[in-house]
Amino acid sequence: MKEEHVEENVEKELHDALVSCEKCHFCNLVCPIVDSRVTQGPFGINRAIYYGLKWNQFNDTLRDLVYSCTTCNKCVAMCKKVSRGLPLVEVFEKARELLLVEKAKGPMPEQAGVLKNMHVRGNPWGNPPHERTKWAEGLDVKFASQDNKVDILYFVGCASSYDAQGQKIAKNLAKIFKRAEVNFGILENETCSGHEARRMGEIDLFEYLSEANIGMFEEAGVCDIVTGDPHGFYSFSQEYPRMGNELRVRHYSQFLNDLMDEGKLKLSSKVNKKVTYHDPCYLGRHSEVFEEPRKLIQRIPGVTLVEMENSRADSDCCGMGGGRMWMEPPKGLVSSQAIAEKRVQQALATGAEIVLTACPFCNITLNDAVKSLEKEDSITVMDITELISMSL
Amino acid sequence: MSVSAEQLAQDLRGIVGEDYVFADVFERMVYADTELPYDVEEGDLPDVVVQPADAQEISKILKYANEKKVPVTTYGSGTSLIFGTKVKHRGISLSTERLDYLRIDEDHQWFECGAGVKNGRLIKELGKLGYFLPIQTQAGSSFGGSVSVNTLGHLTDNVFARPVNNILGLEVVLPTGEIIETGSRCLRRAAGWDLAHIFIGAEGVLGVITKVRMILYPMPETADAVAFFKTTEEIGHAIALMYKNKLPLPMDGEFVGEKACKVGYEAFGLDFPEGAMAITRSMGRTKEEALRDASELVEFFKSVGATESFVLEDAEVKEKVWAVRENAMHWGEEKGLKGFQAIEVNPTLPQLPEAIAELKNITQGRKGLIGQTEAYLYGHVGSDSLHCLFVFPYDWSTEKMKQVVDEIWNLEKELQLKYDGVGGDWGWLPHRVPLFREKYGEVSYEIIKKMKRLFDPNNILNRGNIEGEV
Amino acid sequence: MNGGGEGVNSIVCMKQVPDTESIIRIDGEGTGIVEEGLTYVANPYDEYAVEEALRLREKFGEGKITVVTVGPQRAEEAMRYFFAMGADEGVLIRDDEPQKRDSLSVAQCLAEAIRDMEYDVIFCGKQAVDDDSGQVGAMLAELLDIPQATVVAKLEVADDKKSAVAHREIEGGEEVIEIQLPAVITAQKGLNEPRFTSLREIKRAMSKPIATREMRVPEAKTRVVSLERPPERPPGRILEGEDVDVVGELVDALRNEAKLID
Amino acid sequence: MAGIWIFPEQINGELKKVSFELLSVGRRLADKAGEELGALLLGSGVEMLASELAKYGADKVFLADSADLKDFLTEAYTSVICDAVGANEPSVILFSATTLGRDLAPRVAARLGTGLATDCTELDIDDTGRLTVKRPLFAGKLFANVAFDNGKPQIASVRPNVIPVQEDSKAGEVVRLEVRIDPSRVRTKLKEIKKETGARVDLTEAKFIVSGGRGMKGPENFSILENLAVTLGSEATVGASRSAVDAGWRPHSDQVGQTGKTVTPDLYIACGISGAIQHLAGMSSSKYIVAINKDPDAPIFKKADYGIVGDLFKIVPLITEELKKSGKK
Repeated sequence: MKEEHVEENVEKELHDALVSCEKCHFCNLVCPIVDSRVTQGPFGINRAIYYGLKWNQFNDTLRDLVYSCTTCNKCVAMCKKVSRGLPLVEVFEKARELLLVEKAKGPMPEQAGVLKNMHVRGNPWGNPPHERTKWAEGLDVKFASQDNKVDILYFVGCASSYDAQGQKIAKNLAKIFKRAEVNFGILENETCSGHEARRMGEIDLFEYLSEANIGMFEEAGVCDIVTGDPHGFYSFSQEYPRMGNELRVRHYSQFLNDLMDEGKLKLSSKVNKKVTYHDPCYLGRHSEVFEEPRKLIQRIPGVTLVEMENSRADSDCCGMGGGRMWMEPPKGLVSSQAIAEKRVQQALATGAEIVLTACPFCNITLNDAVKSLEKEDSITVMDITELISMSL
Repeated sequence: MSVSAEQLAQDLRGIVGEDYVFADVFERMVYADTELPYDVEEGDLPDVVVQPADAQEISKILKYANEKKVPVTTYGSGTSLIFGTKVKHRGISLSTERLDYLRIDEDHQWFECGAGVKNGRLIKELGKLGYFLPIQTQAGSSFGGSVSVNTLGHLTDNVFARPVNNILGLEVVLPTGEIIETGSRCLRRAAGWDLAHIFIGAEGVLGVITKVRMILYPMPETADAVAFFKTTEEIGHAIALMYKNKLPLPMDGEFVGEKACKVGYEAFGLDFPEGAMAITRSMGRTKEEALRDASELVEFFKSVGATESFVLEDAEVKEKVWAVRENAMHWGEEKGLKGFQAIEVNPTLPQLPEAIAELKNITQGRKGLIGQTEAYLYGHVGSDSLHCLFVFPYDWSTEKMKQVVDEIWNLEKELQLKYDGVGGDWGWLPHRVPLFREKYGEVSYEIIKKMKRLFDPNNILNRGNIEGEV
Repeated sequence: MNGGGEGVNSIVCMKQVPDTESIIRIDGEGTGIVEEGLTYVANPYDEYAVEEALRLREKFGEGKITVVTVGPQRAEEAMRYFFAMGADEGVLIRDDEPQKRDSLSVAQCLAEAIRDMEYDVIFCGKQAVDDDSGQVGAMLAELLDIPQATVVAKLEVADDKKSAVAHREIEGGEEVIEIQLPAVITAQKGLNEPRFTSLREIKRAMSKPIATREMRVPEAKTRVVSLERPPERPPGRILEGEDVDVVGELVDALRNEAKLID
Repeated sequence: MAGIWIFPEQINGELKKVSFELLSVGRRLADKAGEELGALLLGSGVEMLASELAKYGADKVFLADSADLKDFLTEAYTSVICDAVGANEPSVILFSATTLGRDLAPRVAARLGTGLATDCTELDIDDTGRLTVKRPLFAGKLFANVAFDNGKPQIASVRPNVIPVQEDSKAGEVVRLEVRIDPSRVRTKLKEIKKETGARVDLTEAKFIVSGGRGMKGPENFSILENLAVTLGSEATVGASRSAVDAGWRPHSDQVGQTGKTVTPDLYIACGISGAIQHLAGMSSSKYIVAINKDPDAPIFKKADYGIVGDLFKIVPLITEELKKSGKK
């Protein structure tokens, strides 16, 4: 009985937000997944949810639409109505939750295995949990614990733990921390932040993983966390329960600036490069960390930073957020690669040699897009940490 | 209709391919849902949505539709405020969204684009090259739709000509499937017959506009000014005088009524004088020219009773002032009420103050459901369009909402007749057909119907619009 | 024993196994593996089995799905997962020393528990991914004296539930057989795509009943004398070049080292 | 009671390669234990195979030749085998760990109430006739040495392709068995055998996969992968990476990776695939991985057992040629 009550509440909350849609279509104007059909963007998605609830009809088309959003959050600023009740992106996430938990309609078929991997192995790719810290072998990185207290807990995240490109971020950060003589460590049994599970609507898995991580934070006695993963950063700072005031969470772009302000980190070598910066959605629009990464980049001697046509709050998505990394766009919906290619085109237009980002997901997808556009000779995708380590 | 919905979808797939025919209920619903305050019902949905790639495919679809007697409703972006794109007789919803071709040709000094291009994209792409789109509807509207209703949006008629005057040529698919082209590629528009004039403003009932060629306007420099008056009526007076006194007309002249100003100032923390607000945007070839015009307007407003007026030079204040205007239609909804942007009145200049006075308190003491609503007045006073947003509770039944919409439209008709208006932003079809008939008489209405029969003997295209069905 | 009636009753045999990405350590005695630190899951092939039972029930509209397992108490967890997918009840044949069993003794336990139940089909995975034996399904069929179809990639049960057509995977092709029911079907990958199960469903499934049966487990006929690790795979060999010699070296390695080609 | 038995498999009147492997291992065990090697041959019109079985080491051929044994039907075969075992009491029976052997051996073992070890890679016997075998567990991460404690016969199935075949001519005396099958005990019927010749084997079931990525440069170039797959035989097929599918070069059904298919072939040949984590998630359980890529830093090389850094457009056709040269695949 109690559970039914919860379901009714979610449905009511969704209805109450969506009934106010003025159908102005402004949301669609900025949406990365709109190609040539009004249905594709937040307008179509929100209407589908509204009428799905009203007609009590939940089919695969509805599911495909609801799961097609990259949760980039760009539409929210455009929406004067629905987002007043519940930001559009949260509407979509709630709808996913409803589909997955109550209607047996979610997630997308390809995401099922991903969620299971997160549950059983603590990472979306299903890589062995015991290989999570393999990247740190030989780097003299310690495991944080009560006996091995650290000042800074470096939360690595799944992509930086397992992905070849992502590991570069972890290795470079470890190197930078060492250079700045930061007493840092990682969790021996770190697990997925759960951020993407929540995006896919698997709220209980998110809670399960967040409890696991919080438990480990507490056990290791850490109160200061730095991460290179904007998705984890967002979840820790805005979604994790019980984090409260006891834990301070910073993205490395904030932390490294702090280190420089304190004079602990100095960049000496000149890196004569023209670069542009891609704002990751969860660091930028979702967490409003726009300036620190830019400040950090500009502190690298020799670097010239130019902006893309759309930047900061107007930045465009790389296409892989919101669980899109783990699904194929269903027929008739825009592919993530097409979204990433658009973004790379913007970067190319600046004439920069390097497009910098501060998120392992963006890193993967933009890199793929550079390759698919065959522009490897014109532009390179890099995490900010890579450029910094060049300048050490 | 001599064909089942399944067969219809199947046949259309044969024309446009598998990927561009949509029969799922959620796809059809999105194409049927309009800005009307009440929800669509399953019976209002088209049987199928089709997205042709070009005029050739549209031609095939229309020939097929004539053969099978299937109604076709065109869809550009679905933002029509008089509900021309609303599907009245099921059948096919024909979307022009894939007609997204755009060519900006600086050598020829025109641009050419597909009907499905959104005005927002046009404004951006033209802007990159230093050109200006002389149509300011909402950014999500399709260019084809704007051209078919020949609208300027909120731009001032006396400053920018109507689209029909700026268009060099069209590609049109007739309801019976023939494809024609009009106009030229030179900058001179034809004197005498130009078939483009038949389709621009025909609101989609005589043919499907698929491509438009329009002259390039250099991007003007602009300067904005704001003026505060004790009442909205005073703004009406001022605007009438502005014309009479041969002041430099602003390209855009907006106003916000007292009620919307009050909440707006509060929301944005603006310490402005009580009353109503007029905002103008002057343009010039240079910034100085624009500023000179704006300053002239400021002086003028002060001379005709503005409690305060100044050029908006502070970027932050300017942003907030425009935000008050943009949000004028949202304040009611903030209180948890549904908003319906439903009235457009275009009074003659001498009647402007009177019309404003009447609209300001339009719901007060009124019988019927309108009396239970609340109205917010705002509009483009420079271009002579007064709008009212009516707000009422979300939980009104569909029936009740339909009734209030009816009442509001009847009211609009009365007001338009009284003040001699024409619906200059939005057009006529379908819901202003009664206004048209009363204003111009049955002979005029019959001309339109005859033209329709001539072009569309089977009444395939946008059926129900001329008939006034909503 | 045939279920009869309108619906279709299925039994799904399940084994709880260590997740395939776990580190497997040999225990001190050298004959078993260290259980501590392992993550246990339902045997992946058994997921195809339960999914097929669920789809069969969806086809017939009703019926009971009973999960049977031989194992220690922790096997309940995997059973809950199947409950969350839609199975109705479970029988846990309690065995606290699972590593001492061989397939025959497990099949004998299952047969004893299942013998008196009502069923139209018994579904098993084609093998468990821990011991990789792949024997239990066929043994169970024999012990219950019913026919078997193993490594089934596609199954169509006749409307009268008296027979089924099973597509079995064989070397270089597919064998299609008709089989009388009741029968044992062992599931191959590709039989279906198991449905997603949310954590909420797993919580909700906590209330479904599990009957625990104590049983004397028959003695094993085979015994693990010792476990050993295979020799380390040599590290990857990276060649460079585009000529016949380089390619020859690769083909030679595939043939003689990896023994992948004849 | 005596004898090491093997169960040879034949198809269309020809012995399968695994049968010779069984003969070779059986011969060795028989010699060591000082017992006879018997081949238990079932089928219809298969008598002429007896001489070949003898040539590879069978002392005796127990022949059950009957029209009822034309098709392999588990219950019919089980019943004939168990009758023969009852009459002759062999101490060991060896099957091949083929789909047929994996289907049949456990049923026979259960009927005889005896133990079975499947998929053995090494087999030995002591002079008391006790069989010990080595068999893989946990997908080959461990091997178990297994002893048969009680119960006779001791039954094992032998993994194909691990036993070298040796000729060892023996008498091959044919012992005819009476075939008595109770038709009511045979509750399956063979309807059809579909060969995967025209239609390609499914990716998830393929033994060999030749896969192409962005490095293929265009859809037309996949023909060189097709050629290699054809040369590898009927159990080979062609796959693609997400990039190749996104580019529209291959259908989504060909996609290997996390959002495509998870595959576990014996051999995965990655051509022009860099090895994105998404791709690795779908194929890293392949037994052997071969990578061909012009970029020596491509992550795929970290996972590869064999790699060639170079131009795949030159290398892949050469592999095909090299395989063709050596006769069959």
